[in-house]
Amino acid sequence: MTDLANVAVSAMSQKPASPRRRVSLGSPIAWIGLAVLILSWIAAVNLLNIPSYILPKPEAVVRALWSGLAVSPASPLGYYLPLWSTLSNAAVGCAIGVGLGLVIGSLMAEVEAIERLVMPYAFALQSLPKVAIAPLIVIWFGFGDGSKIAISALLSFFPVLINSFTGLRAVEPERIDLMRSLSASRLETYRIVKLPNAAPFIFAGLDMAVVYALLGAIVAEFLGAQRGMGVVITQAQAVSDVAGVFAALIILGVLGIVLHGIVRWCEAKVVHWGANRKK
Amino acid sequence: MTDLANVAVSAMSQKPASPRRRVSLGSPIAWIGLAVLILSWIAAVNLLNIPSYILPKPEAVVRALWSGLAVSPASPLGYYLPLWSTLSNAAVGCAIGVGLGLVIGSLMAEVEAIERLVMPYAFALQSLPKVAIAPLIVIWFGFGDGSKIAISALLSFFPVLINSFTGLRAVEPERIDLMRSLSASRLETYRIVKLPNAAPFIFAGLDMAVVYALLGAIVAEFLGAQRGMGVVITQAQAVSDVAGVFAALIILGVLGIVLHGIVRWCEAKVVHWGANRKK
Amino acid sequence: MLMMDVDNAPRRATAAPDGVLIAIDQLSKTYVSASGAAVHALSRISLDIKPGEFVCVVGPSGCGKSTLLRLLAGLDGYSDGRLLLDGEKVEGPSRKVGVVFQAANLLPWMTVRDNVGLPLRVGGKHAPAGDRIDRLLAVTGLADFGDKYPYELSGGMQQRAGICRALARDPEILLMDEPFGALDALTRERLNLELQRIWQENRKTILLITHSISEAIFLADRVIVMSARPGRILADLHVPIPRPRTFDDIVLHPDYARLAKEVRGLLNAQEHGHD
Amino acid sequence: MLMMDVDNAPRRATAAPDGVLIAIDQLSKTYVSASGAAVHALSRISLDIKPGEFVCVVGPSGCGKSTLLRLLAGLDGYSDGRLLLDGEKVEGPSRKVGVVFQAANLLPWMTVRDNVGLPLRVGGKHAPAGDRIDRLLAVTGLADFGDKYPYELSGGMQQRAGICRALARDPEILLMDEPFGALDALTRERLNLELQRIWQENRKTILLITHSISEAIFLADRVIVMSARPGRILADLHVPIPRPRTFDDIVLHPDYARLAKEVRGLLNAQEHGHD
Amino acid sequence: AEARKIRFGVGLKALNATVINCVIGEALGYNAQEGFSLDVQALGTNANVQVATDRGSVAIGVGVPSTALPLLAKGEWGGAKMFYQYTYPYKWDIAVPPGSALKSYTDLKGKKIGVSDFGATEYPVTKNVLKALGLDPDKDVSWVAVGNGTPAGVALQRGVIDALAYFDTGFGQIEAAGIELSYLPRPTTIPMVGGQFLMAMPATFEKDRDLLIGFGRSVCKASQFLLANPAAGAKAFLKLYPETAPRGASEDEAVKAVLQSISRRIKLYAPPYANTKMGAINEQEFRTEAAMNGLDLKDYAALYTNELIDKINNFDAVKVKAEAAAYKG
Ligand SMILES: Nc1ncnc2c1ncn2[C@@H]1O[C@H](COP(=O)(O)OP(=O)(O)OP(=O)(O)O)[C@@H](O)[C@H]1O
Ligand SMILES: Nc1ncnc2c1ncn2[C@@H]1O[C@H](COP(=O)(O)OP(=O)(O)OP(=O)(O)O)[C@@H](O)[C@H]1O
Ligand SMILES: [Mg+2]
Ligand SMILES: [Mg+2]
Repeated sequence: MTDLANVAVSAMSQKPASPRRRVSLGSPIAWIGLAVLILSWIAAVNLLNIPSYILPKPEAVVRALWSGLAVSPASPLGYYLPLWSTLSNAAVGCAIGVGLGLVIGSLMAEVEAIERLVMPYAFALQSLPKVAIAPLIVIWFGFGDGSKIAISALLSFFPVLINSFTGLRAVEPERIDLMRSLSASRLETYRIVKLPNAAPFIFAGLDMAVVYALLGAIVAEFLGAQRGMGVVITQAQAVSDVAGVFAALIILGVLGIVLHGIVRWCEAKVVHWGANRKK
Repeated sequence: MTDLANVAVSAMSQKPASPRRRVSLGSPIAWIGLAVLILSWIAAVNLLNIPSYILPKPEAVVRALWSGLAVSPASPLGYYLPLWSTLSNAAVGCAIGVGLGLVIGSLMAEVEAIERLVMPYAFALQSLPKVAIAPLIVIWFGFGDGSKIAISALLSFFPVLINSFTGLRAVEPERIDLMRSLSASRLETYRIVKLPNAAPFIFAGLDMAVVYALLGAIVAEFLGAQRGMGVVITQAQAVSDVAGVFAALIILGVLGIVLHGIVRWCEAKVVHWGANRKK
Repeated sequence: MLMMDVDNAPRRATAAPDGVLIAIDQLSKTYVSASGAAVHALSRISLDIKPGEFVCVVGPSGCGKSTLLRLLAGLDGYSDGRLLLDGEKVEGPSRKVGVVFQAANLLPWMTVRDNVGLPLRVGGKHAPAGDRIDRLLAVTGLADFGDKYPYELSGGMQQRAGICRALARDPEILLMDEPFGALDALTRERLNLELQRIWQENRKTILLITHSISEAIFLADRVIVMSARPGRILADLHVPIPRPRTFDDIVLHPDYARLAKEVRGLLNAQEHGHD
Repeated sequence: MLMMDVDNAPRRATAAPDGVLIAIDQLSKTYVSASGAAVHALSRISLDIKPGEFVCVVGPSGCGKSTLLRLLAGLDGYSDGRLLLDGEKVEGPSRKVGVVFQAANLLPWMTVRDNVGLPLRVGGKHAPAGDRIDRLLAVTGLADFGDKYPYELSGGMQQRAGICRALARDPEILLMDEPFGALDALTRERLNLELQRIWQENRKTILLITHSISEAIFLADRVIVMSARPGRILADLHVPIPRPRTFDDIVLHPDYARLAKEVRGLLNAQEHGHD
Repeated sequence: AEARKIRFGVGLKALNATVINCVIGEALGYNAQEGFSLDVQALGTNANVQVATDRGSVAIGVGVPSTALPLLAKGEWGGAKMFYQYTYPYKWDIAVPPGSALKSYTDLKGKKIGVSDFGATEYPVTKNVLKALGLDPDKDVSWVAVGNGTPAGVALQRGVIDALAYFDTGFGQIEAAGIELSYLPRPTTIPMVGGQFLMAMPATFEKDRDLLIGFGRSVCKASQFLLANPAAGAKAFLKLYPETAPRGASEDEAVKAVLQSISRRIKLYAPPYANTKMGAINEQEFRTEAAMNGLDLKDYAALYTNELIDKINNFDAVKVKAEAAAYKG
């Protein structure tokens, strides 16, 4: 009984906390997790004798990070120029992918014929390894930023498509009946009922999409590029600079967390009723 | 008024159709789409003069397909052995990734501390290009199927994690109140209310996961493998056999559609109340 | 859920019988349940409603009252029979009709005021509402709650907001499914009076489902008594009590007791068949 | 939504006053609305309920009745005051309590029978139910609907299923939030009688919220009349009418008219303050 | 006047020292002397370079027979002509862990041999070599794809494979990571395939012949420079592309890292044939490779020309070597 009451009390105290939760990123527990991670890294390198060409020493990685961060933003050695290049491609790609995903997902949810027409191809397209279709992408979008943006868009498109489709279909029929009884147009029903209703799931798709857009830009750079974080990694690999690879990976990881934070922040602004709705 | 009535009538007729919709794949409209696709392919090759080392002629691809399909299943020339190898790795990886995604997503949805602890790292991990962490994966999981399975699992993990987390959190508070008023344990509330409620969104995650698992297995094969569809593609690329590459891509695309169909079929079985619920 | 059979005959082919706004003719509705079994919700219902009439429907729970209302609202297709609204076959929701649903059905992402004003923002052009919304909120005791979100309201307050929403557009025909069920007696009486006032002022056609026999007699020109499933019409009783009616007067009217007893008797008979 | 202040005093420190099952002492509840404004839902309510008592609560819509019930059920934390159940501070839901919510709240993925049987499958070990579920379904007229899904039921049938669910576990204390609101008069009367029978047979403690003054008087040992928001207790009226009561008898009892008039008067006064 | 920018396409994912002799002409002033400046484009794959060259996206591209010959065989050759060979065969070797019992190629019978992947050229080439030695490459040995770079070295270290058949810069990468290798002595008969070439479209030959000669000469000078003083070449390379150095490395460490990755490659800048000018193309390489891949080709004239070689070599090589010896950076 005591246990149960405790669980119940903690369940109660969970609710008021939720509006805050979504925006906070620097929670202490995450930092503790980081500390554990770094400590086990150090332990792995030193105790398990993992050779540094597999898992470099933390200090070497810190040095590598420092060499790329503690320079002028315009330095060719810095991470800033490649980051900017990768991020700007990823941002454009993400915008296109998310936009297309939302539009096509909405059309699929609204019109069954479109679902039948598009859905199989969306799945077929996503099943193709980007590396293998790179030549085609390069032909269509050029060797420059175009193909990076295209791959970024292609990767971020899919989760938004699936989640917006699923979310838009999962509206309570009563709400649709309400709009129908008001002779609302399809667009009105979509805008006023379906879209807000699907918002949490569209945001979940967006959450994945930003990460995949970043990944898409990097993957595209691996297929051949002049600049970008993918180039930084490839170049470090070419001289077996494992610490350099790790430094770049850490930057990408942090970037992923930051992008996730931005999406959650936007979600908290938009889905304001979701955090504390009760009835 | 006539328009409106028509829309309304078609909206009405939409509902009864829905239980059927989810399982059917061979809808005529998809076949029409396919025909349009193939025609524009032929037109592109012939009219736009896209060289065949980028976009091969359909007949060459058909020939390549035939050469891989019209053989004994045990033939080293056939697609069957590599397909089996890729699919079995992808299946194991998908099972692991989906399982982990569901378990960790559930833990995150249930316990806020776990969310705070895990969420940033999940995003950081997903932001890392698999190609760049391949050496580490290979070191940990070996040169055989292990690392293929690992990458497959890593890719399929993420959408299930995010969607199960989101879906489990999006339960109507009234239903939680009901379970609380019955002094139900967390596990009971999870099993009886949250999981069924999140099912459509977990299935959407699963839908992405199967495709990503396939993709993961292929990508892993690109990084070094003895057999599999990735090897088929690499070998075809090596001898500039673009038709062969396309044949393999078509098989992967069809596979993606089939996997999607399987997931939707399972969903229709499990989420039986979703298709025709009305109140 | 069978489809209604949509024929392509011209719309005005079936002219409205003189002075009939809603013509229900041998209307049936059969649901196919998840297990495949057929549930006969309505069986060959016939009923004509004239413009400006106030009709109340009573009947045991599950007898098909909500189903009838959904068919009239054009939200579901019927299985058999004919259903004309203003001489036109009902094939979907019409702008002329406002609906109060059995559940309040407010949108959680909008404030109460936005929820109530929703009918004025969708479904084509509308006459400007002026302070209509505010007046409705005031009448239903929600004046202070316009800027709150639905989850901040009590069950009864949500139901009242739902009523405001249905009245916002001032529709020609008002279909109400147990609108006052979740309200306390006094609020209920006040809203009954308000509804009577609205109806007398601009003579809407109202079909109201209720479980309260006294409410039905107080409000209605005609009380329709339905049988247990499959729903049929047991009686169509005229209420000859003059308007405006008040709760204090009506109980004294000789017809009141007679009608109440008759309705109660009909329902009671049902009840026994039902058990 | 303020947190209740959880102190670490030992559980039995505040012994139950003799023969009091639910002790409500200066209980207050303040909601913080989305806009940040405070809504005082309950203000310093004090009330003791003895084991086996049948208490009905009436009050204007939005006065805090559901809030009180949620606090008693341990579903929400209170802002101030004390709340003891069987001598123990209420800090969360208890196995002893069954709740009927204002909305039916059935799980759409389960059949009606599974929904009704839910309390017997969760929350620890339970005595075997035998044909209890079937009996409950029969009494509420849902015998034929056990294998249907909630969306296949009418609004009233859903509400009845919700009542069955609350009775399934045979809890010591039953909290009911307008359980009969969506029912027709006859079903309502039948369920009132059934509830009285259940209560008389095994003397549960029942707290029932209702909008019907006659229902309150018919069922209750004590009728609690609440004021408009912030909810306070206006009157705590003893109903001395002997049991078992029937609807035909009770209207003839001299106390009935007196009590009804008194409650109506109290609520009426409220009503005017409210407008 | 501004030197004109020339786009040069290479088949790398990202620029690195593998193409050092093609690019350091920029740092050493050779490009300026010829009146152009270089814009190097890492296009990812040789197939991409082929496309970019055919389409005129780059003026000059890197051509390789493994891409070119199948296209020629299918009659789809886009018309580009190779005019300078900047890397000569033979760049493949077989490495074993230090102290391995395997001492020669013929010891490999019954062993597991690693290659990067089954699409990479070391696979057919090594098979061919083994065949020439009397082994059946399909039955007597088994093949394992172990990926690029460090993982391949780890596979060898862990005994996943007994020997690693790999390429020059790949070995450089593995060694740079600190994994020791020992190499089996090359057999006498190795197929002379795998050269790398500069190519341009016929239109460029007509309109911009001097550019092609100038670029060829710059590459030729740089090759001589690197052969004379690899460390100086690495320094020049790092001056152009400081970001290709290991992160946080000192200049010496950086030079060492660059050299480690390309020291085996630099040796291939000089023709392995007697009496051959730098860059001259030997048609026999094409024939060998075509035969290896079972391509039936008669006429290779469409693929290459040696007509610019004399002009390209028209410079004072001794002076370049002296410059290299004296290079300070
Ligand atoms: N979650 C909430 N946030 C803010 N205010 C709330 C919340 N829940 C209820 N309220 C407010 O508290 C007051 C009491 O609500 P409650 O639901 O207890 O009323 P009630 O007496 O049950 O009314 P009804 O008879 O209409 O169901 C109302 O004014 C309501 O607006
Ligand atoms: N979607 C559906 N599928 C199957 N059966 C249904 C469906 N909707 C309603 N029914 C059945 O039709 C009958 C009539 O339902 P309806 O909702 O019209 O009743 P009602 O008269 O409004 O009852 P209440 O007063 O309880 O609201 C009921 O027996 C119900 O079980
Ligand atoms: Mg109903
Ligand atoms: Mg309430």
